[in-house]
Amino acid sequence: MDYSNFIIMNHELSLVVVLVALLLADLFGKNKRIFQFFAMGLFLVHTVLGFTHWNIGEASAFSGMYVTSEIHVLVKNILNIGTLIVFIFAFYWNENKNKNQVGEFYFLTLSTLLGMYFMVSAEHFLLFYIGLETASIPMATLVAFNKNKKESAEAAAKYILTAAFSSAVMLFGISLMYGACGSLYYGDILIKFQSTPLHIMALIFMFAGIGFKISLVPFHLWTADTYEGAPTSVTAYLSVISKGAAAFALLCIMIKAFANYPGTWQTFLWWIIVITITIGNLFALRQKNMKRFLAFSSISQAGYIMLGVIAGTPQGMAAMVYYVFIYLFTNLAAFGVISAIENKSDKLTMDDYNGLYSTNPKLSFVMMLAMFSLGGIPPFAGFFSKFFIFAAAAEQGQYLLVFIALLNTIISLCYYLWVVKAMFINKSENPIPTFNSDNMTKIGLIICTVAMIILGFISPIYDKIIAISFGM
Amino acid sequence: MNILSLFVIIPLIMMAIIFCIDGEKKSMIRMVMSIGGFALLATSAYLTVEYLAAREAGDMAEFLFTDSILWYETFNIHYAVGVDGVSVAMLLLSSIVVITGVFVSYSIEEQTKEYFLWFLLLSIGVYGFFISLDLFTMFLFYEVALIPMYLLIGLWGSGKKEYSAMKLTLMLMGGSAFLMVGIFGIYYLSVPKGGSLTFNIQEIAANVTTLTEQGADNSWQYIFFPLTFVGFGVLGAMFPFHTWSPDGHASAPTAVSMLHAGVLMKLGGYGCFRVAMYLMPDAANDLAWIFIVLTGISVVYGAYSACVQTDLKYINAYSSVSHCGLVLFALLMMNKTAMTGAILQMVSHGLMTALFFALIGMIYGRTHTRDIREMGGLMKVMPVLCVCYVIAGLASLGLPGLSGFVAEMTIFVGAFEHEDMFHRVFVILGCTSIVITAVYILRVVGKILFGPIQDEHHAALTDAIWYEKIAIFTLIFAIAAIGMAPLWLSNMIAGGIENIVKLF
Amino acid sequence: MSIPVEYYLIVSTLLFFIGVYGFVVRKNLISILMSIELMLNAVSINFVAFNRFVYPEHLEGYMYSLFVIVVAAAETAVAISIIINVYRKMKNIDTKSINELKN
Amino acid sequence: MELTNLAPIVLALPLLMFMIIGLFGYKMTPKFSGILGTTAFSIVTIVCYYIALTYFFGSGRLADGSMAKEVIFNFEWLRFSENLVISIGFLLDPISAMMLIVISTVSLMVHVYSMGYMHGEEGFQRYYAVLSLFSFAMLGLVVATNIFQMYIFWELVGVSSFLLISFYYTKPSAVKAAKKAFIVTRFADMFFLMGILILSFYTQTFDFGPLTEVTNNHVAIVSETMGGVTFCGLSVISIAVFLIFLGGAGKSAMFPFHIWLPDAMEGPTPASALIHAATMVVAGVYLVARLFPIYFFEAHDVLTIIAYIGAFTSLFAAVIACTQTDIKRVLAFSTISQIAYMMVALGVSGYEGNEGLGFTASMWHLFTHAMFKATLFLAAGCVIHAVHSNEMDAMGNLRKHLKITHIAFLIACLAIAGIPIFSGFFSKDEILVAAHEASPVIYWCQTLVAGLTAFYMFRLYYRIFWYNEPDYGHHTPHESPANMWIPLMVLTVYTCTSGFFPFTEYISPDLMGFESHIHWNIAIPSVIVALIGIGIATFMYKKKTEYPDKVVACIKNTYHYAYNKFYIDEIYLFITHKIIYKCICDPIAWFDRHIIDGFMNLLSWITNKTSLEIKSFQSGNVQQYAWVFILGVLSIVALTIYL
Amino acid sequence: MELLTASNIIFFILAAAIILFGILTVTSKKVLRAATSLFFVLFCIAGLYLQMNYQFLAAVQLSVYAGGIVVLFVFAILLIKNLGEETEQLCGAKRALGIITALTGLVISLITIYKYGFHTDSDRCNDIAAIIDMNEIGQTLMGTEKFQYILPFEAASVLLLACIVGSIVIAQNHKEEKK
Repeated sequence: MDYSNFIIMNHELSLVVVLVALLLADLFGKNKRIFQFFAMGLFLVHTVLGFTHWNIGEASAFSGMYVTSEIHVLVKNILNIGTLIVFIFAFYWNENKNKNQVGEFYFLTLSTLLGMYFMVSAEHFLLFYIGLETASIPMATLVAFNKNKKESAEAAAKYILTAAFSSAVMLFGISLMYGACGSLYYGDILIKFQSTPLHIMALIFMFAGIGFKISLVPFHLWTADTYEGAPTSVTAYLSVISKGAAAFALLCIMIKAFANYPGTWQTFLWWIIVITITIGNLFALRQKNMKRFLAFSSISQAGYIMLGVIAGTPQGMAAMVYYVFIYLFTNLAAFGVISAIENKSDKLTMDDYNGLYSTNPKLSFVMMLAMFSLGGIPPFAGFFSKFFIFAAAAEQGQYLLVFIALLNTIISLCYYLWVVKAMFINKSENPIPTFNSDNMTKIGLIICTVAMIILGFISPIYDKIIAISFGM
Repeated sequence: MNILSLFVIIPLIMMAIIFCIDGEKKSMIRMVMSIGGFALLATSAYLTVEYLAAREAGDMAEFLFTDSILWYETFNIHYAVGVDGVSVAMLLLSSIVVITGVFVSYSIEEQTKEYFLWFLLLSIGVYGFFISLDLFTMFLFYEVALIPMYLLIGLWGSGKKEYSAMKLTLMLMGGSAFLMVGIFGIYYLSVPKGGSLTFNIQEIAANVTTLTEQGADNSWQYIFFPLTFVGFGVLGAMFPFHTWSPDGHASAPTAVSMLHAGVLMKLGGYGCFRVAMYLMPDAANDLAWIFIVLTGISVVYGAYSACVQTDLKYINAYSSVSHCGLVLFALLMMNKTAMTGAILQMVSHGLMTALFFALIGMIYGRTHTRDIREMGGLMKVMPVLCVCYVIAGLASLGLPGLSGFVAEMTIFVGAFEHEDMFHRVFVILGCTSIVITAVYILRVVGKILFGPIQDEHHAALTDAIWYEKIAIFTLIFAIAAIGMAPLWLSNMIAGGIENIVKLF
Repeated sequence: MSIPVEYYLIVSTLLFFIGVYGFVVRKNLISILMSIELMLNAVSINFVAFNRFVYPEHLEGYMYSLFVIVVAAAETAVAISIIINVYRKMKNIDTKSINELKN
Repeated sequence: MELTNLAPIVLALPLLMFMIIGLFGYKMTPKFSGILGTTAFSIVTIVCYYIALTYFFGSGRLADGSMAKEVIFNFEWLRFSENLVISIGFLLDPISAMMLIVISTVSLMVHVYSMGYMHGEEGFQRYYAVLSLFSFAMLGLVVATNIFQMYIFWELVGVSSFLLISFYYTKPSAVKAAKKAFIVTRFADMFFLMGILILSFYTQTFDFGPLTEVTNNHVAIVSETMGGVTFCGLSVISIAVFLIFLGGAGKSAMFPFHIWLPDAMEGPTPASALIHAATMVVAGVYLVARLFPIYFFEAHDVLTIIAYIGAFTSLFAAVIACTQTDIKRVLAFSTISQIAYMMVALGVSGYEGNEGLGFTASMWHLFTHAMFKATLFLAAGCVIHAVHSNEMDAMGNLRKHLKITHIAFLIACLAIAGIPIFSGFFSKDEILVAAHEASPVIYWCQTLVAGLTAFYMFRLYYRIFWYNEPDYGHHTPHESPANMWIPLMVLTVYTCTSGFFPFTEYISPDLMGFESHIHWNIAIPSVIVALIGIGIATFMYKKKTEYPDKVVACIKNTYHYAYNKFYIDEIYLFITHKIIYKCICDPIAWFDRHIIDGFMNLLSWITNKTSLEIKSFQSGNVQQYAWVFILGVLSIVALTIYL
Repeated sequence: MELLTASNIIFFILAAAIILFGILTVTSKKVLRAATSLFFVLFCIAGLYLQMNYQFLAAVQLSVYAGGIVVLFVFAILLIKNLGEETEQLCGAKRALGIITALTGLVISLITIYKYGFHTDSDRCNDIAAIIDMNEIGQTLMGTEKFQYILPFEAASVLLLACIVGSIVIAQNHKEEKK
């Protein structure tokens, strides 16, 4: 028994320290504002520290149950950055509408983040399962945080029930996998896995559970309802951080455990990607509620993310991580604007956004950038990420898939442009009045905007990611 | 610094300046735009002169003024620029259209600042596309040029602008979906044994040649050539992917129509030529007939459709379909003369369609109608505009001494040089379009410019004002200059074409 | 001759799909939650049976089912608190009452 | 002076004038612009005369007695490929030299005349600008060194014709006529272009030099490259040159492209005189003459067709001319008929020596016709100027009021009728001789046309200058000012004298020239026929009689058809409006909006509809979610494993 | 082939009970009755574990599930007014769909499992399985070697803590609102 194994879990340990500190601070601190600054400062320190963990390099602990490498560190750092931005956007909401549960908000969010760390770093299905559950069960309570609204409770109920259901399904898959392979270490499965029906069935059941987290069709149905009902900050967190972590974990599993038989899973993943993108887009077309709209948009984005998985190459992994990285800023910018508006005026539907440009030009501008970036319009960062992920898929000869995905971007562009149209072109009798966002929101929006504009041009980021990626 | 980068940097600087100016100071914004526009024009003129001088001095490199900065190492993406005769011609065209577009846009009063910002973004896309030698940056600029159209039409347009803007954007994006797959195909499959992946057009072309020499399988070309060609063809208004064009042009504000029909549609032709045909010559050779049929239909079909339209902009849009069809048609003939003609036609059509849209915009601004049935006898009321309209019309129907003739004749003669009977029969069919063109041009001229004044309200209208005059006279000057002394331009373009023709 | 492992698997699979059936048809949230418990138990049986009869060298399935039990407990706790929350808001826990968010 | 230095002036000066007057005309007074244009053009005229005369009487005659073909200058204008180059150049040979004289003379006279005729018209400067443009284009056309240069200027004359016809652009009929003229000729030009394309594809040259180079009774370059090539069973050479002829037919208003010319009379009369009588309309004849060796040696069948088309057109137009009441239309049909005469002459011509008589006659008639038809038009212009109407009914007994005009008109009428000593007699005689040798049918046809010509011209003459005087009201017609009648007189002088010039010695297809003399066996019958025609006209129209009505009553149907120009216009209208517009354009436009565009809209509709239809998929029921979930899993399993 | 040994008979009885009570859990009209059935299911499963010599697991199953979770359910049912007495009327179509889905899944899964054919060496298994003791369980749970699970164990603690906090927040929620 060598407990020094814990030492290499830098991220996890430092996050645990943050968690404990927050628990204590929440216990003794009275002033919520100071507490928030403390929490964010602490988390900022954690985030910054995260960047110093590069030097660990490739290492595995607990006899191969936990693994870390530069790409894992990077992914965790990306998750940290995302979470930090979510906190920034949540500041105002916490201060005014969530006064009584500020400490819990931070604690629960960070514990789900810890779960995601485990998910990402797991090399064993048990740890993966625990991580997944840590990332989803407390999330259900976060979804229910909005105490004034029925929708919040409903969303939470739907979320927890489907989450439990999906985890049961996944477990069933894992159990069969255990039965078929005799071990649940990824490395062992890689050796034992064969293309027998049982193996494949186990794989699919297990895949469904992760697909639920990434909200792939047909495991996506909870997404829109939960996103709509949850507090906007939580929605943002769900749509970016949780999804990104799960996607990366899935890719790791596929590469590490099932790389010997890629044909078995690429076939069904191909179809899942196609229907995910298409269904996501078709539903997004009809949405009027901005959060719900972004929910469906994020479903179709999940389909694009999966292109990196289906490629399964280092290129695919790099493209996927990069995609998530860009997607984080983009989607958070959109949610930032939405929550800024929701906080000030409680308006959430697209029609309310009519004429927004005339009253709140800056917010509209950010929103427009976010929409363009989501739609993959250059020169914004979304274009680059989309291009690279398509390139990764095309490299594996998935031209048809790329083509279908690209045709779908037409539909997606259509609804992204509708938002732009609402803000810029449509006229409104009573537009949302001009208001000043709080400073934290401003900071968050500025970060996101700058990121959206310049990230694509900074090529070292991608080159660095590809250098540390691995694949089949 | 490379002179070519100026074409992107100047508009960027202009954007930055305008971004900082208060939106209410419209005259200042306009001044910045004019100065910047002239700077661009001067740069392209200087570039042309330098280019010709370099060629004169015997510089036989395929592209001149090349520069390459590594950008994404992983994909071997470079910011690679360079021009040959064709790109120089297109840059010159763009500069002329941009500066005239600026002057035409002087009358924009609503959200001037935003308008010009989008306008500049559009021109960055256009310029960037023409200077790029790297497929990635090319595609990037291509898409940069597409999206501002949505807002420019949606916000400053007229008529059913929202529908048109959406249709235009989505259809062009559809085109770029085809295109992107094509680019990936080219990128991954053009590598010979032992070669490395590259986005650089020149290198890809060399790779493809090597592949052919190695006797490698070239079946990939037969999949990705059509994709790429259709992708660019959508923007080039190729039948049956042209329907965004009438609605889009009709709804767009004047300067945007100008820039779009004048330059942006040329991206399609240029791309077909530079990407699809240059990089996949085998497939181009074998599959050209399919597209010859389609573009041949475009040519005649557009012309016939234009004959019965009643909206001025629709007429011009369909005429653009016909003329741009001719561009692609000539490109597919794949000999030097025809391709030179195609590029000449791009330049010529760019100029005259810009002129047309400018004039239509000005007339519309005065009469508030574009329905030709509601106008008549405007020649008496606004002689300058109307004379210019006649000149534009004459250029469009290919009057010698104006650019249209040079282009069309080069196309017809060149295309007819094709040794295959099938192609020549299509050329003969294409020739018929010159009559139909005359029919619809004269129909408009006769209806709205000549004859008695239809609406007495129109009698009190004023003629062109100074900035409008600058715009239209510049364009007419360019049209006439090319029409009267075409040799230098034709030679310059032919020099660029030669490198490609030898691949077929 | 002891029972073949397949027999255990039949039991667990049956139980699992009984749970699925229950999830899909039951009308109130608590019953649904109970169905989930059935599914999780089915999974546990799987793990244990595999461990016991196929791979007895290590206690992997054994441990896994132990953790499943733990997580199930936590999950149930949270789920029940959420259901109670729903009940407080909607005054009943019928599945029809959580049908506001749709389309 | 060296011709190389002078020749550019011929093209440059009119172009310059066009630009100056066109661009800055609105700042000039009308008078100044008129004088400027006229002065400039007089210089051009002098240069043209100088060039032509030096050519004919000096440098042009080579040592072996043939006429030279000189290329004065030739610069590359546009290069298509290694071989195919458009040059702008100046070719001096007998026919182009002759055309220089015709064009410069008539054009100068029209310049001068217009100063009076167009006085006070709005757009006076515009008129002069376009006149300069036309002169430039026409001169460029005749001196073309290659077929593409010819095509370029061909188009330019077309457009200046358009601009002049639509000079009174507020008049709908003028606009309509201009459109018609332009589109019809454009339609024909398309064939011309196709012809050029075919010809150049095989011969790889545009240059007239090789294209008209005759060796061993063959145009070598053509027969070598195109000989034996067929398309759909027809010789490609024939197709090509026939297409080129169609281009010429369009400009020269041959049947069935003649319809635009009568309508073109909506333009100002001096413009009609210049463009639609003397110069532009003979471009087609000139074109055929230019390529005569190819027609003769390589596509003789086409030449025969040309002859028959010419014969038919001349008869057809002459018949119509007898019935028209608008004096300019009568003249227009007469022009058609006379140009057709020239075509006939070319069609029946041989090549070497005396056999080339038809060619010579054609050119000769071109010359004389230009002069007397210009005279007729200018005189008609004076008449119209005096009575402010084109209709015969508004005229009568004008010989009292317009004495000079009367004389000029009479002389021109005699000339066109082919009465000896006037120029028309000589040229027409030669044509009939040539026709006689070629084919009796054509000969008799042409003789008949000669009679008809005499008849309708004198009908016109009598209706204007004799007949009964209508009520002129308080507005008594009076003679035109000097700047109108002086040009008239000058042209009359040409009309009288140009018959005595020994054309045959200078102009012949083989450039050698030959002696000619009047063939009285042909001349006398034709003169008699002409005299009969004049006699009938005198009988019927000298005074108001009931004979015309009686004749009309006799041949009511025929008259009716002829009066309505045999409904050719209506047929065209039917084809364009009912067939092209209604059956092609409208369906295409409909197809575009509803099928192509509809398809795109359908796509979006389907997308929208699907999205609406699958809405219920997201029912909000958590159990359904689970159901879909497990079903999804199971179907993936089933599909992956068992399919 | 002696299937009908005593332990096998016990297995069959337990299996039958599990299935029977499982069905009752999802079909009984009263929730409280369903909870009771659930309890029996869990109980029987614990019996299965016992039969496999996994006494500790059986104990945990009984204490956590039967002792904890089922009690939680009962509390919840009682907390919610009238729920205990409420009877469910199931929609026929929905039930049919449920049955069809469940049966399809069952068939697919069972076929797949049966096709695989697990190779079991029962003697060896019995030998190894017989010697499990608490010490080994503790080692497995707290060790860092392969097939030892300290990390999930620690991670689970975070999960439990978070769940506790979360449940409390949600449960508290309403009260504070009322104030």
